[in-house]
Amino acid sequence: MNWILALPELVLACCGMAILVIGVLNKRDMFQACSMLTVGAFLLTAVLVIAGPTGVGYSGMYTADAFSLFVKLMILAAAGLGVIVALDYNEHANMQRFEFPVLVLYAATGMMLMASSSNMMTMYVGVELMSLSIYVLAAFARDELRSAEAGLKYFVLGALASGLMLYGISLVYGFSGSMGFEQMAKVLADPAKVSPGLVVGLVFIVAGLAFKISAVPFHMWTPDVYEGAPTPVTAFMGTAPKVAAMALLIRVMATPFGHLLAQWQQLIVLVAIASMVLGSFAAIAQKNIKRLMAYSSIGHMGYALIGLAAGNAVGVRGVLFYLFTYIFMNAGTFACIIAMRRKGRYVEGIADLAGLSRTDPALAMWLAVFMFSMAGIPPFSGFLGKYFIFTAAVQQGLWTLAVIGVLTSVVGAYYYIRIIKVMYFDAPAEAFDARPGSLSFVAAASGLFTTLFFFYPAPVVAAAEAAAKVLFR
Amino acid sequence: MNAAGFPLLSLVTWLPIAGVLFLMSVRGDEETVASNARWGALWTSLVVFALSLVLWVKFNQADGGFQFVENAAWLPQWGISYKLGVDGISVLFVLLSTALTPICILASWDAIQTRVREYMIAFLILETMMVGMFAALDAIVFYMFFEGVLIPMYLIIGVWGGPRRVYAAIKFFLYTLAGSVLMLLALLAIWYQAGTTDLVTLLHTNIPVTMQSWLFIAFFASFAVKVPMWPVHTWLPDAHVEAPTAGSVILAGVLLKMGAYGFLRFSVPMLPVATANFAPFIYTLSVVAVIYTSLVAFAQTDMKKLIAYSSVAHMGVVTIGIFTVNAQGISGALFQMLSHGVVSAALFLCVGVVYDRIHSREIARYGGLASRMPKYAFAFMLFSMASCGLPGTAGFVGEFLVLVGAFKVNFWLAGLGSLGMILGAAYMLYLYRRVIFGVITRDDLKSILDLSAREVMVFAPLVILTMWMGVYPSSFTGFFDAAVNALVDHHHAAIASTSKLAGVFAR
Amino acid sequence: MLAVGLGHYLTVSALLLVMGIFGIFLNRKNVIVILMSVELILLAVNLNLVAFSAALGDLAGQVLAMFVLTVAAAEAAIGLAIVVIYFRNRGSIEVEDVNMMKG
Amino acid sequence: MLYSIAVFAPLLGSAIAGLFGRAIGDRAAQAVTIFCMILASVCGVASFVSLVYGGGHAGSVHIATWIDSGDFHVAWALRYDTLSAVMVAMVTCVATLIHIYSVGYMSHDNSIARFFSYLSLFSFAMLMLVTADNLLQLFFGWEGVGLASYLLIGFWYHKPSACAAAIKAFLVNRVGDLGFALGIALVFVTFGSIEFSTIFASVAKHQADTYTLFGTWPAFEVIGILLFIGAMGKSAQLGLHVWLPDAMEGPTPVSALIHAATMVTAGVFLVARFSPVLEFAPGALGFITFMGASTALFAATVGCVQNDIKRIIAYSTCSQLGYMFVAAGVGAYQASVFHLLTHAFFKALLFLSAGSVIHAMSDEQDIRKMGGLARKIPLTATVMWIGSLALAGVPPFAGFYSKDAILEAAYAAHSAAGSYGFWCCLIAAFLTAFYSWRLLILTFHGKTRADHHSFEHAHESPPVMTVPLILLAVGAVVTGWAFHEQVLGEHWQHFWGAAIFNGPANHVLHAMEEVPHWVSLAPTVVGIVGIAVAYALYLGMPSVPAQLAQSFRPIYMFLLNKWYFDELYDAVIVRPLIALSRGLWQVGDATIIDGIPNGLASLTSGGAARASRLQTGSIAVYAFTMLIGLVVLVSVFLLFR
Amino acid sequence: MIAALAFYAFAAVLLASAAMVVSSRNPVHSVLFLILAFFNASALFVLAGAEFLAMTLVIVYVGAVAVLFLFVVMMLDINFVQLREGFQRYLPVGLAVVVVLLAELAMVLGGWKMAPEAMNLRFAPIAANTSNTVQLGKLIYTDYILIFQASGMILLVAMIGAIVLTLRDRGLTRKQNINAQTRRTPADTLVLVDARSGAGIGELGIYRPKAPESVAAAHDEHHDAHHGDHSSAGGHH
Repeated sequence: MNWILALPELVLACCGMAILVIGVLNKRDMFQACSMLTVGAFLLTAVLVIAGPTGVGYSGMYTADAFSLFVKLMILAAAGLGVIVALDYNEHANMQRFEFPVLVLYAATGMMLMASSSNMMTMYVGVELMSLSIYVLAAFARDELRSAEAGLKYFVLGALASGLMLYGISLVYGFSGSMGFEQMAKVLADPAKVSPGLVVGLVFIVAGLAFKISAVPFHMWTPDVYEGAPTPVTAFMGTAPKVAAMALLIRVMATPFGHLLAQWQQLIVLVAIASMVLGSFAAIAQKNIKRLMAYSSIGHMGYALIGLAAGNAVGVRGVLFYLFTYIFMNAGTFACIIAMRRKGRYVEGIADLAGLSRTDPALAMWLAVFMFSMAGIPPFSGFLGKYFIFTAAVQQGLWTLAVIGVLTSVVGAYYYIRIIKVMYFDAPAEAFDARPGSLSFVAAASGLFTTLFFFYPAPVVAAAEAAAKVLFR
Repeated sequence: MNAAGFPLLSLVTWLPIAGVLFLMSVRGDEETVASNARWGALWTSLVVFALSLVLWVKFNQADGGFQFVENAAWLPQWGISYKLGVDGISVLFVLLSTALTPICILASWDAIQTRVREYMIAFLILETMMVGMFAALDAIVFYMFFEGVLIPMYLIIGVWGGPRRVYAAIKFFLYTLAGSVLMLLALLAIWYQAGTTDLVTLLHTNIPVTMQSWLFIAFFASFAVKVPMWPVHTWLPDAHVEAPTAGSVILAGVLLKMGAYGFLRFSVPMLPVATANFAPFIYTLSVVAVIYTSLVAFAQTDMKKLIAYSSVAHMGVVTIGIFTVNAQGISGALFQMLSHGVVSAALFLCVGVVYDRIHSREIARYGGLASRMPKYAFAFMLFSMASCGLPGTAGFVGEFLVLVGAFKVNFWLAGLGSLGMILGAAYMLYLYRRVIFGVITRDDLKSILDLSAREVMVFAPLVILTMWMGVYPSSFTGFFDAAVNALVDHHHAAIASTSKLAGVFAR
Repeated sequence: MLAVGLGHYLTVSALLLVMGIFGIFLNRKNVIVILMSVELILLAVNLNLVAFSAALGDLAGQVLAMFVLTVAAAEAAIGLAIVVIYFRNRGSIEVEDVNMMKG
Repeated sequence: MLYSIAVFAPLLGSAIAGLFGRAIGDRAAQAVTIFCMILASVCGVASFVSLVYGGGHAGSVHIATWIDSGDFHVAWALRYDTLSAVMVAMVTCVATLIHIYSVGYMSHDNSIARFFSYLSLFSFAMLMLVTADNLLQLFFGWEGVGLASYLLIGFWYHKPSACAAAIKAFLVNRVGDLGFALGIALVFVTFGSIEFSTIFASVAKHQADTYTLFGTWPAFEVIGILLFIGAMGKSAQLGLHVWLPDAMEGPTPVSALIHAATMVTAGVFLVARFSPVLEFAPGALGFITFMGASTALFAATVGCVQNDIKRIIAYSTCSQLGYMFVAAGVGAYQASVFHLLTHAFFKALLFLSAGSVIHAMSDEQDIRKMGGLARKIPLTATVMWIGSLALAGVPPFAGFYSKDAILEAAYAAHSAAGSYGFWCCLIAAFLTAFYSWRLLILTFHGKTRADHHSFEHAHESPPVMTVPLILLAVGAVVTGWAFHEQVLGEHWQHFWGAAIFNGPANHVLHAMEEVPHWVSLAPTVVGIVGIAVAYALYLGMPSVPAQLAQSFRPIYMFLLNKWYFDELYDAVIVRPLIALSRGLWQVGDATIIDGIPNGLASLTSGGAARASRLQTGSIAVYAFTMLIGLVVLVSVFLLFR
Repeated sequence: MIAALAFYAFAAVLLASAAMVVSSRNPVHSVLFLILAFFNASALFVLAGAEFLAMTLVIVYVGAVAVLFLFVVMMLDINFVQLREGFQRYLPVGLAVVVVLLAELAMVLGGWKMAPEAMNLRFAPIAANTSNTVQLGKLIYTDYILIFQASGMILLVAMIGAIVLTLRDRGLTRKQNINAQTRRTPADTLVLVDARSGAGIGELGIYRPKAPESVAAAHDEHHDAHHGDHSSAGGHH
């Protein structure tokens, strides 16, 4: 049993406990220190992830391969950014408790487990570890009704979703006789002999995971939770869990059910189309920027699903690449949103951004960069992401999907450029409070990445391709 | 490999970005920043222009292929590379872009008083995008520049535009985006088909006939909006009217050419069969564009809108020329694009001159300017005449060559397509009469000043170019003659081989 | 008829699942009841797992069922904590009252 | 070299006067332009003389390439043959005289430099037209004169009527130009070149070519018709003549230069220039004859009832142009060009005299308010008499020779079109004499109807105006008999060289000599009858015209309103187009075409509102959505597996 | 035979109590029916041969989860009998969904057969001669150690979560701050005033500690500012 394989997770979990102990035992306000320690733990884990061996361990429960490596790095990066953007916000919002980074850390641990899972059980436990942490995080501003409501909604629906997923797992287990991905793949090698029970189980599992990536029709929680949850939590929720859940979905679809492509492709296509359409249309009516980002994320997940629908290495490469660009855009955008503080109060209305280019040109510029990037306008990284996604669709002849995808991206572009319009064309509103360095750092770093990524995307594409190829040997 | 001996095109493309970085680094109070921004942008664009003149000098006119080619690995495993180069078709557009940018910056010298730095940055970025687009020899690089243009232009219209700027900017953005995303799919399909996005290779890739039609439609969606062709032209008048003068100049001068350039770069050479099949359709739309938009132009009450509509009509002539796929038609279209780039740009500058003074673009607001502004009247007259295709000016050569090219295809195509000669003269003269002729009735016009020295500097190169292009067009046609002939030969060879193939199948 | 096989267990489990789902539709009163419905669903899952485990002669199902129990307990704890703080803020946990954010 | 100087000197003058007029002042601008014009006319006459009498060789002067595109090559080049040389000499001479005249006529204007610049620009364009070596350069000159005439007609830009007239002139010309341009394109498609020498050399090769347009026709016929449409516009033939009378809004020297002597004859020149091709297009020639004859008659009838002194002469011009086309149409290009030459002199004379009258009458143009002016401005009256005599075809004035030749040629053609042309021209000759004398009598004779003040102040023009008048009068007297024999006689080929081509079947020049005697006499006779009738009506019984007008009111109104052409065009073309343009803008663009994106946008935002209404905020509804979605997916999966 | 009868009996009660859970109007009743359902389910587990799970279910669910539910339901003191107008609005949809789902599941589950290779791929075959508990124990500490640890983390997170969400340092609990008490001097707290007769204390500029209730109320906004130094003059919140 090669326990070294899971060293990153183990180390991270231990770090989490250590930080918890440090936080509890110190009388002083340990929020900042614990946050920094958490970021350090993420960095350490990232090093371990990169340096660690690959292989299958824990009796086939756990797989470390190029795919999990790529995904874990994304997760760690997203989680780290999530902790950093919270540094300032939590101080101002009365949430400066050391449990915050610890919960983020355990959520990240769960996500890493998801990324590495090669068994239904690992998958389930990973999902739950992640979900439970995030339920708590969503309700973290416990004295705010909106936060509590967000937590409640997310929790109730999340519990339902994981119940459904479990039912699916049980069906799949019963009909295939196994829970290991590799074993299942062997059982399911011949699509003609697959019983409908498996397929139904698969739908249930997809439903459970689709909930986590907020794909239509399991997206309903997203706007409310995005709006209600404390903004750094929203920032975190918008990136890391989506990456992890998407990665898990990909692995489940590709490894055990890889031979059933013809069967689930339609399913994913339907979900992708519905997500793209709803994501782009419903966002138009929004006035709250966090809600808008929620719909935007629904749409983005729809695009990412296009790559999955292609069902081959090219498609998965596209998804991974897309998610890679997405986490930085998203983190940057939320850094900008968190910077929207006026006279000590956080504001979230799109109208509050009016004339930002006059009052805070740098912030406006970065936000504009993220918006253009999300709209898929070159040369920003978001364009490259879309590019690799649509490549896969075109290659597989999924023309309907591709055409609907690009057209909804035009509709989507409308609400992105509307934000730019508000910032650049409208008369200035009152200026925001001074930005803390942490937010400037996240915004500028993500912004520079988004802007300059096109210069040298080759290593990331290569890594994504290597990751994708593992699943389609 | 590279006639210049150094990466000339990259330098021309990216130098404005260096200027942007300089402008961003300027610190100081608003006045200093503005003044630095103006001078910095002007010098950057002038240096870029001077560099681009190397292209003019060193370009080998006898060679129909690509020159000054640069190639750098970008995404090598996936057949995408950063490849730049120019052939006869694109070289002049690079020059047009680099020439118009300093003129625009000069034209905005006093007109733009708010957020000068941002404005200049937008223009320099725009220059990078334009030059890059014309120089790109890789489909994806092309697309990135093609789309990237939207960003600075959106801001230019939206921030420094007129009262309905928001509507216009968003309309402009969405219209062009909607078209070009479909092109992206087409590019991807071609990539998948050919395994590379290298344009030089793609030009000689045979694409299955059934696929050609679909690809053509996708490309058409993008380029037709950009050209713009009837009936997807309505973003143009709005964008023009609301954009600041220099924005209109670039819009008319370069951006509209991107669509036609795209047709020439992608649709015609890569999809010969579809080009032949869709040509009648394009002809129809173009002829409608010529007649329809000319008539609409006649009814306008806003000077900029009138000229904007005239642009649509002129671009209709261009699309006719391109799809005749014969030497005269395509040369004419290219020449018309260049001349329109100069002339319509100049006309928008003309509008800008009076707008800067009176702050109105209503035609009815003016009249009798000739007596106060003789220099202006002269320039305006020259450009109006060039616009309606008077021989000896830039506007004539292209229009006439297209007429000849179209005549080779069909009498009615030529006849109806050339109705613009009459209608164009009608609205331009009508405009000229109402603005320049007549008697001054309004008090503010009685003290209006003629062109300042700076404005003369803006107009002088355009006047010279207009005359030069009209009297000695060979110095321009020489650049693209070889490339056009190669293109036409390639097209006919492709059609011939396809029909031979069809003949085989028919038997 | 009387011999109890996998089918019987699956039927019971399916009915339990359906009741859980139906409970969500039926219940308009109280968020906690929804949580209870979810518990029913989890129970159905466990029943399924145990039944399959028996039928397949494989303990993996039972192991998973055990983890499900663990997770369900944790879930209940967090869920009820969230319900409590929601109640503190809102003064109600009626399903129809949980609608401050919408649109 | 001389030839090039003749062509380009006016351009130089124009550029100097135009660009530096303000800097150097009006006097200098006048001096420069006139100097350049004199230089040009000296060179022009010299090159004409050296070609025709000095044994010079026809050829062409290559200047530079112009357009190169595929197999389409055009160069800037000056063609040097008799036709061009004659025209150059005529144009430079007449233009020079008019420049000089303008010094006096425009002395009170405040933008003199601009005026002279325009005049010189016009001269240059006209010279480019007549010396063109290819159709495109001809088109350059063609459009150049169009531009110059536009500028000159609209010279007094503060007058709305002048602006309108200028635009009208340009646009109507453009209609013809479209035909011309299409013709050029067809020539290129047919011959593979638009250079005259190449075209004419390969006529035989392409004689059998056909072109399909409303049926299949010989290509030459289509070319002929298309080019003639261009000519119709420029030469104000019936249908496209409407701009010419309105063009009289320009200063009178302009009318003389452009609308009498030079520009309007460009169409005739074109037809003559293209004789090698047209000779093989009998249908097109018939059409030319027909249109020319109709115009001659039409314009003459209208001329009889007009009251504006310049308009009468303008209609007369129109009518005379018809004559020229009749001649060209029956194959007598020589006669046509000959009439062009003589007409240039006497019509310029008439216009300038009219200008002198107007000058004398302080810008009064209505002949009903004149009369008895012969006493006040005898010199003007005299030269105007000379001009009218020439116009009416009274021997031995210039018009007699050329007009006589045209009628003989028309008669001698023995074709239906020729006969039609002959009779129309004969009637027109009568009318011409009639309205010319109506004009003379009402202006110079009888009792004055002018108000006392302006009559008393009427004065003879200064020498700078009268000298050109006298010189032109001399021309109007002598050109006829001086050139008659060389141009039309037995040895016409000696004069014309290869510049004009008569087909092997074309014997009209020979046949002209053998027409019945009455045919030769007829124009003179009807001319004299016309003069007599005019005398009788306007000097003898001045009340009769009014009574006639009263009793034949419909006909009178019909004529007075120029056959209602303007109204017709206004109702059939201009108004509908304006309405259409409004409609297309407001309905087509703003409502329908923009309606689609705007509608899509509102649909989208409606959809957006609906989509976000789905988000009720209720946890239960969210759960339902999930469950329903799940069931739907399962069903879809099971059904379509 | 007896096993079959027992199965039917337990299954019937299970389903009936489940139905009561969702249909009962009183949440307390629901919880109680839930407990009943758990008991019956654990009986079914025993019948299926999963003794350990059956016990765990009773201990964990009945002993902890259900009681927790009960506790919360009663603690939150909700007006149970209140019924909303039209609360059955979604019933038809719910019924349709449920019926369709049931039909589909029936169709699917009826077709169960052992997957062909399943026997060879069994991960942890049930051994005939070892007890269920021992087998499970061996499994979770060996093959499933990672997941076992991870579920431990889940419980940790649940603990942290429950604490972080609900534990609050209310102003009402007063801790002894010895340091503060010993450093206290009369000058800090004692003010000597000459009281005019008939004047209220407010008029004299004297203030005194607020009542504890108001401290608690203010605490909700500023609970972090409360340092328990209640002996100094209050009211600074």
